Amino acid sequence: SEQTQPTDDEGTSANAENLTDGAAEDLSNSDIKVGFIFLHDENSTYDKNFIDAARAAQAALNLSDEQVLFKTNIPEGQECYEAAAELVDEGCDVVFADSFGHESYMIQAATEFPEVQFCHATGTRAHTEGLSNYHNAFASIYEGRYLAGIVAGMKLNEMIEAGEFTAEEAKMGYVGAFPYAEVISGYTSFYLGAKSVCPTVTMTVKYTSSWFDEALEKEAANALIQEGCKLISQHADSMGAPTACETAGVPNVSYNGSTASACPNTALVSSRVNWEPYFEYMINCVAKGEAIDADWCGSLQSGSVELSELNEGVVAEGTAEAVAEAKAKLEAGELHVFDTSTFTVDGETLTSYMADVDTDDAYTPDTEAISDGYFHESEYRSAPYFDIIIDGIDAPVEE
Amino acid sequence: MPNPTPAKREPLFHIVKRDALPLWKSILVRVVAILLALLVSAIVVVFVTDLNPLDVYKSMFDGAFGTSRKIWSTLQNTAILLCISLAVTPAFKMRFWNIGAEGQVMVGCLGTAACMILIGDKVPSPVLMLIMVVVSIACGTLWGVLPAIFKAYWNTNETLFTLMMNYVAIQLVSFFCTVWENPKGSATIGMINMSSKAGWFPSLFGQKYLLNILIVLVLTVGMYIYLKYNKHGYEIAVVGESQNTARYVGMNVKKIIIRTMALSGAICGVAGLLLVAGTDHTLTTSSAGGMGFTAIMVSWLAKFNPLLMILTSFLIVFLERGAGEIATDFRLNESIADILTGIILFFIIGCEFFVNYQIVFTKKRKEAAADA
Amino acid sequence: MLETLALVIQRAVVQGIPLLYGSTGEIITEKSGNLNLGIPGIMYVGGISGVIGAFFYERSTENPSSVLLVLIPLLASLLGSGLMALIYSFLTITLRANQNVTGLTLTIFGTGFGNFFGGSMAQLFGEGGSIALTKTSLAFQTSLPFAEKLGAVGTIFFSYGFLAYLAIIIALVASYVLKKTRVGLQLRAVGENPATADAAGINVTRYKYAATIIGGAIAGLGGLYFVMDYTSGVWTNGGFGDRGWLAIALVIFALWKPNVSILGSILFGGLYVIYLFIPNLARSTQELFKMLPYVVTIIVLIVVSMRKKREYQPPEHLGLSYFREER
Amino acid sequence: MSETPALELRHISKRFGSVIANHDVSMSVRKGEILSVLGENGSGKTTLMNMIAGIYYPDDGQILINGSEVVIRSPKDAYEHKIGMIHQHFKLVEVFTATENIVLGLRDKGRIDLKKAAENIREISGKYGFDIDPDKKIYQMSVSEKQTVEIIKVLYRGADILILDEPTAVLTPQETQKLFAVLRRMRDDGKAIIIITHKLHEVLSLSDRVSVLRKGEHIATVVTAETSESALTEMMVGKKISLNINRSEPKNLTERLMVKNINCSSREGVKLLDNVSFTARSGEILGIAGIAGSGQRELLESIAGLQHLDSGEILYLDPKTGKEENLRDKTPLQIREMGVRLSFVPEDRLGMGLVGNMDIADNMMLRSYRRGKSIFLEKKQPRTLAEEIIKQLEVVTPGVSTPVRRLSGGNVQKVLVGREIASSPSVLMAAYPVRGLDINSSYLIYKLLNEQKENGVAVIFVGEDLDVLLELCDRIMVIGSGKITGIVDARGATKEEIGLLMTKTEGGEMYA
Ligand SMILES: Nc1ncnc2c1ncn2[C@@H]1O[C@H](COP(=O)(O)OP(=O)(O)OP(=O)(O)O)[C@@H](O)[C@H]1O
Ligand SMILES: Nc1ncnc2c1ncn2[C@@H]1O[C@H](COP(=O)(O)OP(=O)(O)OP(=O)(O)O)[C@@H](O)[C@H]1O
Ligand SMILES: [Mg+2]
Ligand SMILES: [Mg+2]
Repeated sequence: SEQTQPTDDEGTSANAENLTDGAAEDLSNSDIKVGFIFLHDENSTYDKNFIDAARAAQAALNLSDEQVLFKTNIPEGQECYEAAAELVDEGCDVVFADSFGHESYMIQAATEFPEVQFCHATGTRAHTEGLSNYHNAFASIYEGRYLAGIVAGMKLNEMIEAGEFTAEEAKMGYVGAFPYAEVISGYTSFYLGAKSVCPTVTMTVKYTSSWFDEALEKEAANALIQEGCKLISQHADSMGAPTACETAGVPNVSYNGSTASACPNTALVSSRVNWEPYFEYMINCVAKGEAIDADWCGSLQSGSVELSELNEGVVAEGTAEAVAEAKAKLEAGELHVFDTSTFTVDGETLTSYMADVDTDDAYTPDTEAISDGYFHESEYRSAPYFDIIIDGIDAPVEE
Repeated sequence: MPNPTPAKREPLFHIVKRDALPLWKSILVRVVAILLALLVSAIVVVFVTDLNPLDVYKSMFDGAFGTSRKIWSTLQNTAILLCISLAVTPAFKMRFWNIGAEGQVMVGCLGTAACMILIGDKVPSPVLMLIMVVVSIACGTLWGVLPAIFKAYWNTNETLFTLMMNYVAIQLVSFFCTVWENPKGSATIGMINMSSKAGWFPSLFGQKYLLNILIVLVLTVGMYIYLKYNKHGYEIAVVGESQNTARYVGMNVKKIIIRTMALSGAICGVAGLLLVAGTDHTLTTSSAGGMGFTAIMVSWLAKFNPLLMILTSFLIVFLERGAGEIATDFRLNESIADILTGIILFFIIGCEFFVNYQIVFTKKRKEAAADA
Repeated sequence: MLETLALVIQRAVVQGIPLLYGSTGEIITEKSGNLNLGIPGIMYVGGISGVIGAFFYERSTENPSSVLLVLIPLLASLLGSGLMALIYSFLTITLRANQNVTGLTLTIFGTGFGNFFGGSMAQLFGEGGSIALTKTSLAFQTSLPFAEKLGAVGTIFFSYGFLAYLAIIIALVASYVLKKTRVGLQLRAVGENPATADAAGINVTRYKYAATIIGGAIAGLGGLYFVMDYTSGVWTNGGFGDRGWLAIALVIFALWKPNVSILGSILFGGLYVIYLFIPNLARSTQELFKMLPYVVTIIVLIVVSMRKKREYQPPEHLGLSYFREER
Repeated sequence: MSETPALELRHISKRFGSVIANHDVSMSVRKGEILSVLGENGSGKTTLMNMIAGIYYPDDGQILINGSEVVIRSPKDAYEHKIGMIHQHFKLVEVFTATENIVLGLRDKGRIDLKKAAENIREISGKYGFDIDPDKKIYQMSVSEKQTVEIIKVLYRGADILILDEPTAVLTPQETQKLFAVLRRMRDDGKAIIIITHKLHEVLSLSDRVSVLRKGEHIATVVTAETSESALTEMMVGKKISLNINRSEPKNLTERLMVKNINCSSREGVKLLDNVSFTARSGEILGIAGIAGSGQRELLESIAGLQHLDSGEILYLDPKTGKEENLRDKTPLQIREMGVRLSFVPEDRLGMGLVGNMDIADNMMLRSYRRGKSIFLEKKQPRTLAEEIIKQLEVVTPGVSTPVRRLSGGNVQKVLVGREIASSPSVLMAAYPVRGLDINSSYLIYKLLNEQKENGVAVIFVGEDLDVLLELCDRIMVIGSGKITGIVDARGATKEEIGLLMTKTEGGEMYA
């Protein structure tokens, strides 16, 4: 896998720039057909984010409803393969699936229909599978979460100053779905963002073992609040945690979309991946007959990683400026989220970490991810692989 | 209590039980019910979507038969639903309300998946298949027998017992999904043995679902014969009609209850096997997908006749797939399928009244009297 | 420690309230001899009807009055779930259809109805996304103002929205009516032996209809509580989960007594969330803990059946339809 | 007596599917009169009364109360017309107390006051001489207690027109006399009373007039004082019949079944069989007499292996091997496999002996389906047997594949008795085998039982009609409250003697 490194690296940034120019294309005269497979429907914040992006891309490219087919509520099982195959039968040139668990079924379909392109969000296997028509995509959402973390840290500072609690009590809670790299990478970047402005902050994580369970997420948030967490964020898809926070009056940073309308008194900000750039890129490539990147990773610059508008009444003063400053630094490459000088593991600063980039059954670490003083997230493949529990974060570890 | 002579109020009509309706009439009643149901469904769809009902029906038809893949898929879904319906039937004939087919199928899935994951690469394929068959049947049987034992000995309410066993099974699957998760931390298993295909059912004549379909057809015929011509089938019928009579002629009612539920569970186990090894190649908490409940309807609609169940299971699958297609075509929420299925079932359930009872209008009665 | 305990109890109550509504409704229904397996569907419809009512009201006015914010969803919910129970009643009482099959169909229909409108209503009215009824839910969530000042006591007893108290009041009233009043006596007679009730001059059909519809409407409030209070006015498809089935199970647990059901539902609610409060559980172990409510139900079921007391048995005519001229 | 009848029926007809239960029936009852309604089983008596009580709705005809036409759509309407009915099958809620059952459906206003109601009930029972505990649950009551509750229910409501459908079937002669005294008092109060009974002597001693139904039609109404038993019988059956039973002298009496000190009790702990011992011999008919529900059923079921015993032995002497076998705690299947040929005609025909929804051939299979090694059912033999029984016993049915449920009571009974005899038993137990049979069929059954006896079968016959028991049996064993109160020789005994034995331990229960 060593040799894939440079290509991926280049591909990622190069394409991200490509896209901003080519976006406005009008494909209304082409007979291209695109199929989308969504795990849930618009009630899930996660899927709504994808569905909105697909609609936006459809509008931007001037495609008709007949050219863009949606299949919603497709579980992570054989149904995904069936859905993909049916989309192919209906003439789709490219099929996209939005959930991690869809991956093996998408690969199955890609193997069976080599003439059709299959794109999959959050997956990990495109760079090792060796299929020319199967592709992964993601975005450097850790940068977005880092910025959201800054918003959280500023809010904590404000509360400390107001005397609500001491700096030592500044603890955040995090409701995660599953303890795998995408989630760990997400909450670590969020934590590091907060820590960059509020050095004493700590964080407790609870997993729900479900991407979407209203009651579980709510109860997990409640339990965290009970344990003394002053601010909650989450990586799970229902409104459970934000509404628990609204009821309890605890500030909340959310994911996938703003929750300010449902939680006007506690929602701070939300980070999300904007999939529209990728969808436009993907569709344009197919329309032009160009190859799609095996691993595509959107970024702040490409417009793929976004922060929602700050909820003015709730965020601390000066937040907007702090966020803008950090964002500029991230875009310029002056600031790295996983800068090894900003965190320790078991009291030590990391100098080397072999990450598990290539999917295999034994989860063998295979790639050195730390160099130049920071952890190179999402460079060797689009999906995150930062899976280290750093000091200051209290997350259940199991063996 | 003063009792002024009450005004004479003849009821407009009254209801009487009727003798057996001739077959053609009883079929006619049901056909009319289904047509009415389709009409009402059309009104509902038009009401929520402003679509032309004909387009909607065409779309429904396409959903089930549009392409050869869809036809095979429809057949495959029918086969699995039919298999589970067959499973619940002997218990229902015995008036044992087993609404735990869902859980029994789930543990069947679990057993199959366990074999594929744990020994998939350790034993030769035929041995693996054999072990999978045995294990899945054993799991389903266990899940079926447990409530039966308590029913037989203590008359424990089986409806709720089996219902709760569904959730126990689902949590068990959830537990193992976490234990066997791939990739780590995701709590999903993903496709099992994707590269080696160990434990996957082979394609027959290039059709990967054909084996499933054939197995279920054999089961259907077998169940028909079992219930109609086998001594066990006779015992089941007697126990279902009257446990006292069964005891009186020396049937071991406890044994029959347990044995019949073992059979129900075993066939559910087979359904689990077909689902995991024959179609899904994975295990999730929604592997059974509510079919355990739908199967009850299939079985009841067919009056517990396995051959008729081919028809009723097909009807339900057609409705679901058709409505699913409407949802895709018109970007509606899939749940429209449940609404339409519900409406059609209401009509079918309700029309039984007109098969069994007769409404006698008072006026008609008077005229008849005058004629006489 | 005390505060954690208070929170556990509070979460148990909050989880238990929908179950309490469901089981009270089902008890009243079953007392009339109708085994309504459609309760899970009815609870979905109770929830979504309230959502629909609130949705239109919130959008119709800038300054909604808090009375109407409560009243409209409440009435809409009662109407929706009452209509569902009416469908069940018509099929099983008037048309004498099989109760199990009718109930299961009602559940399919009801969950479909809830998820369809919940999933696409915002879209149908051109908004998109999930429905969030903030103002309505605030009105429903208003708890007693002094709750926070009372510490643990306040948390345990006074921290709920009015629907939680209503659930307990309804359960107590239902208990009283069933046990002590003439109507209760006659209703029980209908469920035990409709032919006898009929011969005694009780209008069996009317009692069955009334009990089933009232029971359904009460159960529907469980759905309303869940979406308006528990999930803060946010509808999520399938969010209600299997609570409807647990409510039916609770009926046996409570031995057909709504007042016992109050404790039972809180216990069940606690079992639902207890694992969140046990530190250091592995994820896989958590999944096993989630089995608790179901396993406990099974154990109770077995124990009750082994004790074989006449009074612990379901109404004798439960699940059977009644036709006067049948013999 | 007033001119307008309290209740008048005009041209009433009622069909159930293809069965015509009543056709063009007209009759009336006056205030201060007791009317008996007489007819064979299935002649439509209950159906007719049920139409007055609002249980059934007539297809045709009119009902007049005090001279004006009324429509009775439901029991509630009947209640409003002050019609009270005591049904053939108890209409009581088992888990309720007596008081709760009695106040059920009353339309008093305000809160329900069970204490006061119980007071009233005590008062009424005191006045009429009943003994009842208002707070006792029905399921803990004996049959006669339940009957008492039914009667008090009607008294409590104060009906003007009272209908009693076979109220005496489950009462002892003494209890019957008490009831009749009450009824006479009510008649003198000006109430109109209709009573259905099969016992002609009761008809003659109690009623003022008798209406006779045959096959759903009203045959005649006569003044009781001007008629006789034989005239009534002829009207009922439609022809002159000589009713006698050819009882032969027992031959080759050998002991076949020895029951020793058996005891059993119900789930609630009530003693059902109390130290019962007796011997049944082959070549004789042993009659069992007793008030219904005194333990007859439990006794037969114990022998058949259907009842768990607390203690005691049931010994069977095998006629071939001469060996003794203990049948206690054996299942019916085990008994059969031991080679014991036991036939049993249970009291509850469709609930136990037969499967109502199966056809005659399939019901034949109940006894024989296990035969043969094949896993499949042998369907031909049962069919042939069914056809034979239909022919020999003159079963009225459209065919062998008609569900038994659709047959009339008498024909159902023939199917059951025919099947049990066909298995050539060595012990034949029959509980009320002529219940539901018309007079001709009854005598056919008596003949069949006698034939079995002559073939050396030990026959045990549980009956309710003492005259028949005395004529048919060789010995009569009397059972009361689960105890054997005496065994007498049927040839020398009298009805009074047996009646006395029937109430020996039970006597005071109902009318203290
Ligand atoms: N609910 C019913 N459904 C069908 N058939 C019925 C029903 N009630 C009565 N019958 C039929 O009507 C006829 C008259 O029955 P009914 O009960 O009135 O007789 P009866 O004179 O009261 O007999 P018994 O002396 O046994 O009480 C019988 O053939 C019976 O089978
Ligand atoms: N015995 C009773 N005591 C008190 N309330 C009763 C009693 N019976 C019924 N009710 C209640 O009174 C109401 C009216 O019922 P009821 O059956 O008396 O109607 P009704 O006026 O007689 O009707 P109809 O005109 O159809 O005969 C119902 O709500 C019922 O719950
Ligand atoms: Mg009768
Ligand atoms: Mg009235």
